Amino acid sequence: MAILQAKDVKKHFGGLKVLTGVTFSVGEMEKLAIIGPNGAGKTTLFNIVSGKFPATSGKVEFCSRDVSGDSSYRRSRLGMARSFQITNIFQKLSVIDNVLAGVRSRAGLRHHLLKCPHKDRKLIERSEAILDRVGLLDYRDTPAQDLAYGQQRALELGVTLSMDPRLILLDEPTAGMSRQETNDAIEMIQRVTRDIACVIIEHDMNVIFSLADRIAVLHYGTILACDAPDVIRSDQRVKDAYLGEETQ
Amino acid sequence: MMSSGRMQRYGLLLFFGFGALIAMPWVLGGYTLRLLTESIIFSLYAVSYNMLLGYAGLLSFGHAMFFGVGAFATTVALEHIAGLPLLLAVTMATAFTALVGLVVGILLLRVKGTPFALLTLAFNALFFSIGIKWTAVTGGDDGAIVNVPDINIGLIRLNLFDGPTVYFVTLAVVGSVIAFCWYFTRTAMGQSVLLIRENEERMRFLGYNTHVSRLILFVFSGSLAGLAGAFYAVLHGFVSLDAVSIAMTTKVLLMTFIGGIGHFVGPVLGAVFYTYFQNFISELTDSWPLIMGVLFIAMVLWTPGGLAGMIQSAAAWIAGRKASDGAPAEER
Amino acid sequence: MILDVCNMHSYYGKSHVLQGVDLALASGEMACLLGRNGVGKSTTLKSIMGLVKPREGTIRFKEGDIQGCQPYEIARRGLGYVPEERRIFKSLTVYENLLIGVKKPSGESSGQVWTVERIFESFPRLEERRNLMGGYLSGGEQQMLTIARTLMGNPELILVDEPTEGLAPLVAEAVLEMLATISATGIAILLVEQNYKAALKLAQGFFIMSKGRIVFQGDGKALLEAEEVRQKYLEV
Amino acid sequence: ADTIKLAVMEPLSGTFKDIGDRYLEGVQYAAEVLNANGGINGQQVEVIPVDSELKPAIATTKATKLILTKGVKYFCGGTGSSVAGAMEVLAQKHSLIFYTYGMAAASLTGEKCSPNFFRVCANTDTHSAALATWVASKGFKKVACIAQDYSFGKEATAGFVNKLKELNPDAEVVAQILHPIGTKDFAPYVSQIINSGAEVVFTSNWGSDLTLLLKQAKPLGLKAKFACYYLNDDYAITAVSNDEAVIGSVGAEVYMLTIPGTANEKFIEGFKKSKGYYPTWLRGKAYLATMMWAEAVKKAGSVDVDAVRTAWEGLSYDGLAGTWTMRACDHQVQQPVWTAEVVAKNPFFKHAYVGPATMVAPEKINVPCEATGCKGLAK
Amino acid sequence: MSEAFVFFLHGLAYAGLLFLVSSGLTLVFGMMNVLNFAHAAFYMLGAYLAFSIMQFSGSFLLAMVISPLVLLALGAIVEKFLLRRVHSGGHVYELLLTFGLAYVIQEAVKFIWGTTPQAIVVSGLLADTVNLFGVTYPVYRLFIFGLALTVGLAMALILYRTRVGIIVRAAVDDSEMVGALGINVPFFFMGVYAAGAALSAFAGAVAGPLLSVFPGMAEAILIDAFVVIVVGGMGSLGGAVLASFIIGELQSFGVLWFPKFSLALIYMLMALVLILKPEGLLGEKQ
Ligand SMILES: Nc1ncnc2c1ncn2[C@@H]1O[C@H](COP(=O)(O)OP(=O)(O)OP(=O)(O)O)[C@@H](O)[C@H]1O
Ligand SMILES: Nc1ncnc2c1ncn2[C@@H]1O[C@H](COP(=O)(O)OP(=O)(O)OP(=O)(O)O)[C@@H](O)[C@H]1O
Ligand SMILES: CC(C)C[C@H](N)C(=O)O
Ligand SMILES: [Mg+2]
Ligand SMILES: [Mg+2]
Repeated sequence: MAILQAKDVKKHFGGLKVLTGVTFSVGEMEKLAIIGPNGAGKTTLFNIVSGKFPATSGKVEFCSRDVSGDSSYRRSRLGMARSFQITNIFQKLSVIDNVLAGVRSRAGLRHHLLKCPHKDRKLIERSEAILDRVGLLDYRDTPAQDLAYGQQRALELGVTLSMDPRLILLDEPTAGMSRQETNDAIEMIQRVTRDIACVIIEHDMNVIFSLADRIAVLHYGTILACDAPDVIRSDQRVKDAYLGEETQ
Repeated sequence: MMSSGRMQRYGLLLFFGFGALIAMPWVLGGYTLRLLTESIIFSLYAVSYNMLLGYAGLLSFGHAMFFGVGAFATTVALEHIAGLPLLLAVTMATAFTALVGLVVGILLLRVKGTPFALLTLAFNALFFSIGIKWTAVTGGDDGAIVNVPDINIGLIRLNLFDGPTVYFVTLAVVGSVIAFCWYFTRTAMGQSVLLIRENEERMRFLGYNTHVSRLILFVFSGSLAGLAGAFYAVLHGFVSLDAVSIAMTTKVLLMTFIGGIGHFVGPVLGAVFYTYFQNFISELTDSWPLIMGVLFIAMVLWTPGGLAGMIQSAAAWIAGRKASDGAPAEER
Repeated sequence: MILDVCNMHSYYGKSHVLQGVDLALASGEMACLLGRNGVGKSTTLKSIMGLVKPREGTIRFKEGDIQGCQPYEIARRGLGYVPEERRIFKSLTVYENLLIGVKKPSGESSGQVWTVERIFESFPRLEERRNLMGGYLSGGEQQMLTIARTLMGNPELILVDEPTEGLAPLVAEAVLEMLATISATGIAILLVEQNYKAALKLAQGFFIMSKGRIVFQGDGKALLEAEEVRQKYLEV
Repeated sequence: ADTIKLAVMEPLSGTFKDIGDRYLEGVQYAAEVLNANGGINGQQVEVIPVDSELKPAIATTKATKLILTKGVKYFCGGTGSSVAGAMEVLAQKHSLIFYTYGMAAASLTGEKCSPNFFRVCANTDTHSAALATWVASKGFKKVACIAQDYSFGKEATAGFVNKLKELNPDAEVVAQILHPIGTKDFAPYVSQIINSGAEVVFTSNWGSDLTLLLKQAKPLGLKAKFACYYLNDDYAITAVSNDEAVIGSVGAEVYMLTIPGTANEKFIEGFKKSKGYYPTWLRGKAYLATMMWAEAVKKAGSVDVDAVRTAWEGLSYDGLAGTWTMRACDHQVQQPVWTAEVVAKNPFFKHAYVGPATMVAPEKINVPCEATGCKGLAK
Repeated sequence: MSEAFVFFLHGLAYAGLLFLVSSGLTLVFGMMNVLNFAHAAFYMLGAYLAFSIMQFSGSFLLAMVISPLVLLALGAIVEKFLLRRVHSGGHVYELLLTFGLAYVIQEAVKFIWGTTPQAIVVSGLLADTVNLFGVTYPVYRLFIFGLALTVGLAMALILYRTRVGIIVRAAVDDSEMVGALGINVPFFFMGVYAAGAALSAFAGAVAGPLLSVFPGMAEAILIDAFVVIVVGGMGSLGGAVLASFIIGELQSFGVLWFPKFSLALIYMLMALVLILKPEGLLGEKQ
């Protein structure tokens, strides 16, 4: 049973054909990695799947429902969450308020004119639980901008999780991290995505091979190959196009 | 969260503040009381403006269009519907302004930032030129007299020509609306607006329809300005095109800014200060706009937090520590 | 020595990030600055470039004192900077991004002058994207552009901050090779890199930083031999 | 004894400061003359200038202050019908008198007439009628009208057209143009007037709308003369700065420097001596109106508002511009309006200025009380 | 036919004036992303200076040259000592500052020159008329159009044929990085702002003889200039040219064809553009 399906997605920017027909699916609780050269269209694909902008043609189905025409806020209400390649949190707000934003959205407290989310114990508790999961509970009231880079990435993940999603899209979650931090991040991602589906973009093969159930290789706008990690690792086409010989 | 000691302090402050406001008619002279009444009305106007500027980060140069619509709608309602109770007329005017705000908002919120600022200005000019032409409603350049009826509460009739009466009515209605605005900033809706200013894209990916949020806020802020306009008409018993002029927008901008954007009480302070200060210096010199201008520039350059910011840092200095209020709504 | 940094101290507000950095680079040399996250590598580059004002120490470039100069003055003397965040001009096209970088070679021109044509020869991908807005480029493309933009200024020394971050393995390799080629034309390079294994193949000199100080200095061989240092400051 | 306080509500800052200043100078000179002659009923007159900023709300706020803190009962003003409208409300509420020497909208003494409001100047009906009389007397057949697109401009044009039809049924209005206030480029309008073949152009424009119209019309080839509300003004003529563009056109007003008679000569001399400039245009109007108010106070023998009101109603005042009579039914003064052509040579200025003034008698231009729309002044 | 031609000429002349007036605004907005509210005040100051220089020297040419130069210096000072200080606070503060500045200049002008309207009188050829395809037309109106054309071309050359344009646009994105590439960014910003002020003053000097010089002239022109840049697309030079032309002709033919709506036409145009293309005719999408 696939939770997410993309069918023949195409994206043209003017004359530039970035995606020329991408089809893939993600199963319930599956971890799919997307790799590919720079400029292959990975982030573009994320943008289409998450509804940041529409595809030129093709279809995106989420939970067996066609969401192609839906805007990003609708998709996220359905249980799709994404993180960003560049850290994208509420810099001036405290850590808990960052997470609370998603938690109350989940609870349907978006435009309520009378209720004060800051007073709602249940929401606060839920937010704290999420902070605990990403290891930021100690920084509860710190403004996000005062966090170290690695912690900001963790918060980015926390905000993504705050919607209690069924699928999360992670765009280069470990970019700019040292080996040590990267390893911590892998562990955390493994922990928090245990019972949800996940699509992840990465250039760090170490991350990919530790997390992914399946790997899709995006090249020149299409999926060149999509298979288990071991198969991909030994695929000559993938080596030529992307990995080079330096694979660990 | 506020500690209970702090709660108590706030409560005490509120209590005395309120008591002082009630006592005003016995303390102040007729004229100063009238200025105070006007300050309260302008406070609401400025608070509504600050909802856009301070909370949503929308810089508008067209707020007077709502103020004016509210004022003229009240006038027209009172003139054409015989026996219409005053507060009902004010409510109708506010609702009508909300409607206007909706239409304008749908058009204008398609752009952001500086283009938005510019377009609001152009719309303000548009409203003004409609006002000049639509003499049936506005009386054109001559303005229109407002037939302010007495308010009937059971056996009591309140005549709004009377200074203290109009003061109390304004204080009750406008004051409670201002209080509601304060509450609004802490509600889910108020907080969402704040977050959208911080990072709109993220909000969309958290399931918020940010366009709708912004539109709701715009309409809300507009209708509050309309309410302020309605009371302005009632207070003066007369409305002219001034009420929709760009000068009226300038005024709210100066008030809000001098008071301090981003602080809830800033605009209130600003409105009171502006009203009294202008009254004071315009008596000393005809070139008072020059002084206002220089003061304003000095504020922009050196104390961008406005009066509220100054008071806050002074308080922090006295307390010997940095004021750190837990509520995110108060920071900028 | 083309660059000579002596006892440099830099702060962000109250936090004392660089605590006396000493560093020197010969003309035409390619050196690599290594170290864990947050030890102050980027801050070192920014301090040299004048983007962060060091509070103490001397920085000499080509025998001239550049400490306290404005970034544009430093750049005009022949220093180039490739920032970690890339900082492509989003609303300018690729071509315009390159034009911004144009600067007459300072001092005696070393070898060929960089032109747009020469850049496009070296980075064909950029030529394909010539008229695209910088903001729409993919991460890798942006990285190429930011290096190319710096080259347009014909610098004598380039400070490059983590150029392979976010790049596909093949491209990362290509970029590093690119740097080697540039270095071969006589331009000195100070490179910040996480992946020291890759850097070993390219650079002549190595510096390791920890907590705002240089804790190791030597050539590739010395680094390979200093097992303990590597363990302590670089590896997991 | 106490002084009699008279507050002058004028724009004393901002774009219209010049107009406000001139009115104020007229009132101040009147007070000077009165005080030099022992005041009114022995009481000195104290003039309190109030900057109305041309904003009704500001004006009423400041007026309220004067009423509540200083007990001022007499107010006057000449600029901005909207200020008058707001002041009327205030005058009712606090029972005081407001008189105007400049606000021209006919409706102020028409539908909106009020017991506390006196108009001591021409209104759009009489002012237009005087110009229509001049146009009719010259026998022009094709007439164009151009006015600012707001109530004042429309009322003025309507008044003119009606009177002209009455006086000379042969005359044809070949163009009737309304343009936005503050128009910068009059070329398209001028071309329309040229195309209409008009021999004379009526305009009630003032401020930059008057000067730009005159200034731009000439180079575009418009030969027709203008019949203007406010061309008797040195201020407008210097702003045009092109004598050829104004010579031969005509202005109309209730006071002019060139009104014949020794009384006027003496007044001009005294004024010039005291102030250093001529009592052109607005200054003279404000002076005369204030003198008439003083007459009323004298006649009442007290400063009581009701007494003064009663005394003023029906009062005749023979100043230097003919006899002015305050009509009781609507508080609109009945007075002659003077017209004069602009000529190159004049004793006052180097530039062109109005020549000898001709009187248009009140009877010829008056609108009967029943036709004004005033429903009576019962308090 | 000849009637339409005359109205077309009217439109051109007014379009020329509109473009001159909005060029400085477009420049400063397009380059610095600052909506310069003081623009109209500079325009007014330029006109008054031109008036004084005319009185003093009698040469209009001199007035047209010196007045912008004075404003060039003033613009540089304003940028260096005021605007630059609030830059880090974001656009809101820049807008507020220029807004306050406009207020102060306006009052200062009244203080110095008084409130009486003044006239700049040109003589000789400029005051004459020419025969153009059978139509007698004032030279000065054609002169304005010619000047607008010249200014437009010069701006286009500088912005698109030199590096100045892209440098300043890049500096809006990330001025620190531009500095690190060897460019003296503060100097460029100062130059752009000063040039904007000079252009405004030039427009003021040129408008002087056609319109009069009076304290309300700034307010009168501000909204028009804003409408031009809204319709054209904020910061777009081509947009300003196009919008000036459309609005100029619309004003002129509007009087001929829809005399009742001549003012409303402009706003209707603006509303239409806003609905169909919120970023303006030639503006870039946000
Ligand atoms: N809005 C746009 N307009 C035009 N071209 C675009 C736009 N957005 C992206 N592109 C182009 O589409 C291609 C794919 O970009 P994308 O960001 O999806 O790459 P990516 O696979 O995520 O690369 P990386 O790994 O470097 O982040 C790039 O060549 C980019 O230049
Ligand atoms: N703008 C800033 N304000 C305050 N602190 C900062 C700022 N930039 C960096 N820091 C802090 O200074 C320290 C050194 O940062 P720097 O960016 O130089 O590290 P780095 O060695 O380049 O790390 P990385 O490998 O992550 O790029 C870090 O602890 C960082 O948190
Ligand atoms: C000063 C006058 C020319 C003003 C004009 N009479 C008006 O009522 O607005
Ligand atoms: Mg990407
Ligand atoms: Mg770094």
